[in-house]
Amino acid sequence: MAKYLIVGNSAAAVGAVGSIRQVDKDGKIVVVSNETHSLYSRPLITYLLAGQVDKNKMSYGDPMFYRKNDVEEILGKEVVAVHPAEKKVILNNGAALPYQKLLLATGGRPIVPQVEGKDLPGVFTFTTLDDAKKVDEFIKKNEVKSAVVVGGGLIGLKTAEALIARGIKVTIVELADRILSATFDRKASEIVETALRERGCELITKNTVWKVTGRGVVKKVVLQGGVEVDCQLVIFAIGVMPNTELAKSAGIEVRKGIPVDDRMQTNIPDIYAAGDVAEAYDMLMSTKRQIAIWPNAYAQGSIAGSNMAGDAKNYDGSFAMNAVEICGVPTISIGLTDPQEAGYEVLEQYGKESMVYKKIVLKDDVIVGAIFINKIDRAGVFRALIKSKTNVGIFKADLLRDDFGFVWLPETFRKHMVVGEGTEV
Amino acid sequence: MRRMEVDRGGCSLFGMIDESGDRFSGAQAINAIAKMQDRENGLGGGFAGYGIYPEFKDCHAFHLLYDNEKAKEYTEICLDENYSIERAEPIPTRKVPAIKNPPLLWRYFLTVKETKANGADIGDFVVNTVMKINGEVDGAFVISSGKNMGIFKGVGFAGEVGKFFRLDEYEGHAWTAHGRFPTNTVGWWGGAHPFGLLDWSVVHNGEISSYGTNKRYLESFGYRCTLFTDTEVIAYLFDLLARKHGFGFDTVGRILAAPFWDEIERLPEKEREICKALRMAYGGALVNGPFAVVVGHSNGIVGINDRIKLRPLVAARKGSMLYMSSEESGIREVCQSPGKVWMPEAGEPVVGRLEGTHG
Amino acid sequence: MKKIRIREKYCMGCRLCEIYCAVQHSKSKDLVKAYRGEYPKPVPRILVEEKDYLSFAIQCRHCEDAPCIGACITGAMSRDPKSGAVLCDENKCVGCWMCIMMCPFGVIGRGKEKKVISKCDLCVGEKEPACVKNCPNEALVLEEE
Amino acid sequence: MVKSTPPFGFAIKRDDEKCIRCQACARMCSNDVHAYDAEKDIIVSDSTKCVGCHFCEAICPTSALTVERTQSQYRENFNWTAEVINDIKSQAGSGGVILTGMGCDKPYTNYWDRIVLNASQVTNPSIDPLREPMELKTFIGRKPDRIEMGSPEGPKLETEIPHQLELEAPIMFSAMSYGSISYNACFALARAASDFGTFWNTGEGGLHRDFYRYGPRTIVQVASGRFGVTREYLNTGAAIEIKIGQGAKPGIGGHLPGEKVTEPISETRMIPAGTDALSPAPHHDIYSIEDLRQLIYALKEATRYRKPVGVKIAAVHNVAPISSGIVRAGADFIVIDGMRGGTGAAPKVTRDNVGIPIEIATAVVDSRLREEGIRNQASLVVAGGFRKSSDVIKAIALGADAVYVATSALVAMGCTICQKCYTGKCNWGIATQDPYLTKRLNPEIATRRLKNLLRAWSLEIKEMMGGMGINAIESLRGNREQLRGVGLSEMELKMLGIKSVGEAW
Repeated sequence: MAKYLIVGNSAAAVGAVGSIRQVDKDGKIVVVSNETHSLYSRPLITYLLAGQVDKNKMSYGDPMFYRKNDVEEILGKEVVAVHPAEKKVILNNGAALPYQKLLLATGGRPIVPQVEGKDLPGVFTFTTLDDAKKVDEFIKKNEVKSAVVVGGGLIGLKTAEALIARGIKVTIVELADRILSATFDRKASEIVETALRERGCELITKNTVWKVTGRGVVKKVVLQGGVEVDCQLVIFAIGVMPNTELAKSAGIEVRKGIPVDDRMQTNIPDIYAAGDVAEAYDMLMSTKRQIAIWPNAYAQGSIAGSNMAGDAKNYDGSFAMNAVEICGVPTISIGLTDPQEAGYEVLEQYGKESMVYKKIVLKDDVIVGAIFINKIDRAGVFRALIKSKTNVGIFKADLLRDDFGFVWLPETFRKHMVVGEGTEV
Repeated sequence: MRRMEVDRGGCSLFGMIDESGDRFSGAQAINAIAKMQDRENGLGGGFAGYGIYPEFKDCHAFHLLYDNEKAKEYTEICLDENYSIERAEPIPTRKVPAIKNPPLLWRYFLTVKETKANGADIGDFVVNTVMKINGEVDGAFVISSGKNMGIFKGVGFAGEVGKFFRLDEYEGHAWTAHGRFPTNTVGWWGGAHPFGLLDWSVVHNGEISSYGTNKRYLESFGYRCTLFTDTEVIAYLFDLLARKHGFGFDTVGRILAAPFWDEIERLPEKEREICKALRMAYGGALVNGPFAVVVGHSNGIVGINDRIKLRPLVAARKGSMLYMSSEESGIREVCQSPGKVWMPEAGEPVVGRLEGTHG
Repeated sequence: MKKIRIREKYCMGCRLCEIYCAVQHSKSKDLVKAYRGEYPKPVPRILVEEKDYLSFAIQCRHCEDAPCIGACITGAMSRDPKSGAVLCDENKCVGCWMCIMMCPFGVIGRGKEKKVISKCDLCVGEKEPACVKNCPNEALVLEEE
Repeated sequence: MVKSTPPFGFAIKRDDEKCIRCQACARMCSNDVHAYDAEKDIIVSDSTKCVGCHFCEAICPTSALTVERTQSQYRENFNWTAEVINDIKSQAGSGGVILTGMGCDKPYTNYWDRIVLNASQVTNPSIDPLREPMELKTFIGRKPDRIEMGSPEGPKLETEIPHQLELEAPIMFSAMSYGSISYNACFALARAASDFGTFWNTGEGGLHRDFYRYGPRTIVQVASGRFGVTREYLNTGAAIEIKIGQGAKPGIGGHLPGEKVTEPISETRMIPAGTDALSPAPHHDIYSIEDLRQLIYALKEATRYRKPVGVKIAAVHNVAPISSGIVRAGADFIVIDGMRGGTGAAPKVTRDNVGIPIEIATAVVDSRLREEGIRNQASLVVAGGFRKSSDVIKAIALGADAVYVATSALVAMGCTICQKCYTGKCNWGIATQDPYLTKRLNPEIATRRLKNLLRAWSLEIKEMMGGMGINAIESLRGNREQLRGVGLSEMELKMLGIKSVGEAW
């Protein structure tokens, strides 16, 4: 019998395994994945497609991670039911797996718009290793010259970047009036857009796909309004929806995702949820919601794992943020980057030549958001300031300095930050 | 007369006392010291005998060396002025071939004129006389100035010096003896051992590296070190510490051969406080460097070693007899089966005390 | 584990720690060669912050609960079981910069040709980290925690 | 006319092959000698600003820098030396007194270098300090001439021993005020003295609150400015030293410029921050020896006779009789500071021309006190330019109880004796209050180095003592027989009370 059963095999699972093993060296851990691949790094698929990472190097960290941690992986199997009362799950082959603690880390799946031609060969989503392999094969087989990426979010842009790296002419179609509109402000979007265009990428905003056409294979994409874009490949990257069906069928409370408490437990005892499927506390929004990024998934998995193993730990919440490099432009965005309401103060710095952009959003002298483009090196300090809700009033004027760092922070904050880490301040 | 004398190097020393006060012949001391002749080189030897002048026991017996009659004349004027001279006579000697060119040797039995002492300490008064003669009268040198005791010394091997002075004909209750091996001096009679002042006599083997310190320390108490010898310094230190400051020999030992600070730290509190105070106040009297001394005085004899025992000293006891010697051979020569033979610890005084006396 | 303790009251702002750190991680490991001969110039993994007369060097704290490890999408960032140091496998790092975003000390930077991250590795293998060894004022000391 | 300013004293050589443009020199130099020229990617050095402290040399990671004396020279002239010419030019420009720091640097005879020590050969054994105990313990304070005990062998100590300072070696740290040197420098001195078992001295700067815990190892000074003197201060120290004079500037007071009177210094000295701290040349309540006696006893009263009270004077011509007077006035120890003693700031003309060397002063004072039979009444501490253990051992053999070192201590902490203490820009973080500079002196390192120095000198003293066959420092004290003069006139030998080389005992 599995003491710990984890459904899903990505960041949250890894985080959970790590923290379970910190407390419980022997308790049996079983990971069930509907994919056939052993643990791998899902974000690496765009790098794989771009040819920047070898297919043999897709494993997450140490390939022996599970073996070293004595984890049993059940691959290619779907969990079809959870029976909380009997504390067991049923696999799609009918097998029942009893558990003591269950972690639902089922993640999400890409949304495919219900448009004509969505099932044509050459139309893909791009979130799994299998997706990457299929796209790769398709490109090779059909000598793809041009592609349309639908969606100007992070997945879309990283996929577009990978395709560009393969020498494919890419057109990005984005419904909003700019790319990365969810995390960036207009200026930041523009900088990235410029970089994409410099690499020959075409951007079509305020539009979306009406239909995909082609005889037996994709030939072109027709946008709303009739604009046609010739292509041999279409990737849909317009968003991801959480895989909550299993939870729902088991009687677990489900909203958009699965709400969890600060120990990552669902409303049913001994069943935990973490990662993209979970709705955990957002410090900035003061509400529970999904924040589908790797660091959160890992952190939540880790908290869930600790609690599952009996080491009570609280999740102190997170907030939206992301780090990504697109076409040579490193970017980091944290928190509320572009609030539209009144009551926010914005500090900005922009170098036309350097294309360095720094933006800090404050509310009542507390930083609530920040954007860094092209110069990102000490962005983490700002994330820490946001998280700690430090009042930056007295050193607000220094925040935009090139050499801004710890030394500008009040001594008490430095002390607080470095307690236990060997810094005498 | 050469006054700058250094007695460095190996020597032999010897001392014996009958604590019961019975007197015995100086021949024993002669034999004992002669036994250790290979520790000396013939450049000086000498003896101190205690209890040898019972008929003049209340007089200061001055033994003088004169280079010439003139020195004698001046000295006698000086003595006459301050003392009543009970008797003045040449010191009896016999011809010994090895002893050459002796100076004029005279002895005087003196009583201080009370008018001169004028209530001052008699000891200090006598010391002043000795200092004055030795310091100011050219060609005269007082080698002995105590009561009922005498120092006999000269250039030659100790045994021969003893014979020369006919010491086999004297009887005393205590004797000390010394054979010299000076390393850088021509022989001078006054420079031989024992060195004496009042009742004190010192025979010494060693070289004290603290000489400069000790000398200047003594000078600040009014002593004048005219001989530039370690022995003189030790004699004055005994005089200062035992006579003037009234310390017992154990305490004198703790000053001259002070225990190390870490030893002091380990002592019980009261004793520690005393030792610490002694070292603080008498640091200038710490005698540093290799030495073994035998000090004679009216109440007995004391032998003592330096604080890390760099020179030999053996002691033995039989009945009321106490012996101390550079080598055991000296003791065995005069006492074939001693009851107890031991090597005193560094700085541990060996005290022979005349019965019925303190000190 | 042994960690580098920063004592800002003794940091005089000479920045030699940066110099020695960069050289320690250069090809030649020789001061003059590294600075005068190597291109791109070696980059330090330690940073001296200065403000008026206050200064201190700061480098990876090798946090007990290191957020960079969990943030790493490739698993390149991990804790070395032997030394306890948080180390990045440059062969695995793809330069996503998640760790830079997560590091509260801001001590992870973009390294070699800006492709992978660069951070303090406590000079594993050396007796003492180069910054500690060469700090002229012992403002950086290696101490068992 | 062409502005006639003195030419600079140093030339900075930079080996461009080695310079890696790290700019450590440019960042560090408090005199702004080095600057990075980004346009040309070179570091340029303005030698005219260089004071020759060699800090840049020490910090340069590739040893690309050398500070040399300038090659620019006037026509050779034994009378009109470069120093003379430059001083005149400087004064013609400023119209003022030339200030300088540290001790006299003029080539008066250094008698330590003309005195040699003895060693044992054959007739007495030398002692191996690695095998045998070798004692340096020293007590500073009034000693009784004799000890009284109940009975001749009685166990009871009847003589009261006045309070003493107990030193593990006859070396103490001389007075340097908090103000003239930095907090960290004071801290290091205090801690090193405490750890080692000797004493440090507050100088006239008072005692910072943080250092009260080192009180048992502190000599607190009472100087003419009376800075920071309170009953608590007096009672916190282990001993009190009345400062009458200083070897570097006999007859001159002190002056700490207002910019150095920072908040903590103002608190410690009990004067308003930013105001000049002026120590008058004389104590205005001491115009005679009787007045001094009153102050000595006032201080003893204030400390209930529990602290030795000493008096420090500069070595001047009349030093011996003055010392005798001081001892008779009740001082428990007397400090003589010779003309090579250091200072944070003094008129150059005074520093280089007033006073006498400490060697002679030590000898004549010790002799005088012995002649008068009052040597036991007070300890003799001598100061002023002790450079090495052999200087110390020679001073002890001349008659000193202990020596004070300050310049050597500063050198141990980094000082290169550039003599610019008075500028307050000490690159080594010692003679400065600039927080940017003071943090360069890590007191832990400085403490360690000071202790090392004391240890090293102690070991050397033990080696030399062992060579002489002496295993306790008291047997060396005043033991002038162990000294011989080389190349000294008969009069000098007489003053020193030592024999010439070649003379046996």
